[in-house]
Amino acid sequence: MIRVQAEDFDVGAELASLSEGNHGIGGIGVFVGLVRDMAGDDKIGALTLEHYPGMTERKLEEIEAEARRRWPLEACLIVHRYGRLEPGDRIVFVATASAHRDAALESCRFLIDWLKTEAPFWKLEETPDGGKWVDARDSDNKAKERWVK
Amino acid sequence: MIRVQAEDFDVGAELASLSEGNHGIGGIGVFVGLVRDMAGDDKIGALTLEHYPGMTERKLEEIEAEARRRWPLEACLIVHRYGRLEPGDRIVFVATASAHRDAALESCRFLIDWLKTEAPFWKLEETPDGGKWVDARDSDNKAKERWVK
Amino acid sequence: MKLLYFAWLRTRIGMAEEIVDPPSEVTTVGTLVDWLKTRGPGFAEALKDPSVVRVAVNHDYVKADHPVRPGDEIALFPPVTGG
Amino acid sequence: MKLLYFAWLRTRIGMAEEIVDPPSEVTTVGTLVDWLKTRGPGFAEALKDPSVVRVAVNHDYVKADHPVRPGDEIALFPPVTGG
Repeated sequence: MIRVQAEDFDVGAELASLSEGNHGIGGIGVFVGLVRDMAGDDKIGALTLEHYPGMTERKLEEIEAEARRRWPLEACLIVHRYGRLEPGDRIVFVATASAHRDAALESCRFLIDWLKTEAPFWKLEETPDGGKWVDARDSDNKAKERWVK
Repeated sequence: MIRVQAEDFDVGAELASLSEGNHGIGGIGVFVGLVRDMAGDDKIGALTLEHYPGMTERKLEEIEAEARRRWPLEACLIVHRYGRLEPGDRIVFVATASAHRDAALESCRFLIDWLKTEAPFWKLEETPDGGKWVDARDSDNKAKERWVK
Repeated sequence: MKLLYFAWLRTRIGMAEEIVDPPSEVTTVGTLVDWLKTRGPGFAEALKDPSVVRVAVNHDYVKADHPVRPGDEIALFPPVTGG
Repeated sequence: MKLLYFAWLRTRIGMAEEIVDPPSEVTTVGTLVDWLKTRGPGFAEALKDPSVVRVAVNHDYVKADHPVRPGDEIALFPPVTGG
């Protein structure tokens, strides 16, 4: 399942509902992304996440479907926020549940790596000099390349 | 930090306290292990986790220290339960927080792989034929070998 | 066709979306971008480096040779930075 | 020295822990295990396959040539299966 929302989410509640009643789950891999107060050498006050409604949901659904093709997942949830976020705020949540930990941990990493280069979100940082659009990181493209078959 | 306890834990609360006030954290990698109702082909009703008090804490502390040597972690928590657990119950929780997602996700995986072969816990499954000690899995040793330098 | 601009392409172009009716030689993403660059300094500046412009037609990433048709929703944006 | 047994070693031996005062030829983990095997059929059965017996002295994993001394806490157990 995927969700794109401005609101915060409750990690404990999301995980509980993900695994509830499914006793075939042996492991859940999770990644939670937070807003840092340092981006490079500039202290940031906050950031605004812009996204492309419609395409964002579509890409996230495709990413989830690809993970489910590659690993035997019992459950999968991606939540990504948009709008203005402050340091310490949650940005993204990826959780994958499987019978075994390998599938859970690998698919979790796959999803966050893929999402970073495919899902149409853009970060605008508030810096002392005004707003600054974050540049795409080459390391993110390299991380995705690991998964390209 | 490490904890060995009979009681359940609250994943959301643990994660919140892990990252609270630390705005240098950009990503948290988490693994939650649950009791499955299938072990091989035998349906299990519950299991009892035995451990070696004293040595368990020591090994977990060593494992955490090793992860902190290998990755720049902002925070790290391992919680492992013992005693009788039923299908769906949480067994283990590993969370690692770092500025960047690579360090968080890799160290999380390292910790659970290492813990599986080093921390003195043993699972006794309740099966229709009575109690059955779980055999160590060769795949766990292979998973650990990936990390041996 | 409907055009959408995001992130710094939006701020440089000064507009989030518009409906356009390009000339008949605009048949692909590449010829669309070439035409857009003639529409003013904001467009020329925003689109000058094709290596940092991604294009999606009807929510799918496409390349320069992908056809564009009336009725398409075409989005132009920089490489993504979410997650 | 104090001996601890866990998991199926404990159930086969029929005891979780004991204090022992082994003969003087017991100077290493290996000679300790050899001596333990002479102490009854439960011990012999539990310790017959050294490939599935792990030994910790004072909370550290050790091999067969590791010395054992009075006052040590020595634990014998199967490969671990937690997590």
